Amino acid sequence: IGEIRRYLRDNNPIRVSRSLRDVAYKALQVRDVLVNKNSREPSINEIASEMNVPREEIVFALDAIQEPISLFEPIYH
Amino acid sequence: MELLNEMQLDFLSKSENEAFSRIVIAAFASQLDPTLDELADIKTAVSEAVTNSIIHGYEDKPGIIRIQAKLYDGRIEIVVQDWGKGIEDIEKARQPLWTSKPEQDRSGMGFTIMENFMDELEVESSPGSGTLVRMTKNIKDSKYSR
Amino acid sequence: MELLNEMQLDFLSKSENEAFSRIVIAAFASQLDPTLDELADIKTAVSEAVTNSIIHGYEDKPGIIRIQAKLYDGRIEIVVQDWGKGIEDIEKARQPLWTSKPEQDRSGMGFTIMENFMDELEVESSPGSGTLVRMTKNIKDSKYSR
Ligand SMILES: Nc1ncnc2c1ncn2[C@@H]1O[C@H](COP(=O)(O)OP(=O)(O)O)[C@@H](O)[C@H]1O
Ligand SMILES: Nc1ncnc2c1ncn2[C@@H]1O[C@H](COP(=O)(O)OP(=O)(O)O)[C@@H](O)[C@H]1O
Ligand SMILES: [Mg+2]
Ligand SMILES: [Mg+2]
Repeated sequence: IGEIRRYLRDNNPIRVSRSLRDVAYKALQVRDVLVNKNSREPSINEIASEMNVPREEIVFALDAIQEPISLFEPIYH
Repeated sequence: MELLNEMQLDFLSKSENEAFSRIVIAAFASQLDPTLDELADIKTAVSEAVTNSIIHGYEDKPGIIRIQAKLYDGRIEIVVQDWGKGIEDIEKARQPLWTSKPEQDRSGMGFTIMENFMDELEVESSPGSGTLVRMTKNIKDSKYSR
Repeated sequence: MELLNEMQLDFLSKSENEAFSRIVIAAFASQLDPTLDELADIKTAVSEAVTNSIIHGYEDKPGIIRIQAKLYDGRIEIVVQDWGKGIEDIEKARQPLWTSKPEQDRSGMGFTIMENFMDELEVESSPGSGTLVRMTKNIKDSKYSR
């Protein structure tokens, strides 16, 4: 049974959610690199061109790892 | 001010469409080349408005929610509209911590969040005919592109 | 078959909206939990239809493009519509390699791609009133969620 499970898993085509998370974490890494390099927040186009991924894809991906926002954060924003 | 681009999205008042509408507005706003922080602000504000339409406007019953967005140089204008219940007293509704559904653990901070995350907020509403929320955000160093 | 969700998006026939419309349809289709390959097929097919509306329907002049999408259990139905020039001979237009703009380096493969990447394709069009493309794709092991 273990073998069958592994077989099924290995043949399980990649679901969107996993690939989105990969892109999103990469984007956040690239953002950190660019912040350190330029000492300012990069724009979405700067991140996109660094990653060679359309900016809309990055936007889509980032939503997949969006953390629940604290409802009281904005007061101190 | 020159209108650079515009779009309109209609979708059903289902909770799974909250994430969908957030992605749509972020993808559209990204044409102004914002930072990730600016994008997150826009998504959060739109999320709050859409959640309000689902929970308060239609009270979890089926209905249509419309998002319109317009891009200008350095500025995005977003309208979120429903044809649901409407708001009796808009001024009271906009106050921090005020909610009509305390029993549902609502925080009453939705309008306050929209106001703080965006640069302008207008609310038009009347009981029985629905609610329209218009929000504007300035995008620093914006470059409309592609 | 039970309708699980639906949406409608109107946008301008600008080339920068092609990437936008691709993400909108991807975000909506992802509610059916497709594989990456299935999602890529859908995005490519919608891209071809939207490009056709921009280039052939409106010939790069301003116009409105509408995308409607409906989710069913294991199936997505997508309509891409314009109110542009329309198509004289639909059968000829659908043939592989046929293009009315060979001078513009069009490949004539748009409809062939839509047909191959999706499970069903219908084209309604008449000169002067516009074009409507209806596409359906089955999603294996689909789980409507979120
Ligand atoms: N779209 C809407 N339709 C009807 N009532 C609304 C709508 N949006 C907001 N309201 C009213 O305004 C109040 C305050 O909204 P908000 O600040 O988002 O707080 P909360 O959603 O936590 O109650 C709500 O409790 C509700 O009574
Ligand atoms: N939305 C549309 N409006 C008008 N004509 C269209 C439209 N879509 C397709 N056509 C016609 O059908 C032809 C074939 O389309 P397609 O297979 O996508 O090839 P291509 O776009 O490379 O020409 C086009 O050359 C055009 O004449
Ligand atoms: Mg609220
Ligand atoms: Mg084509």
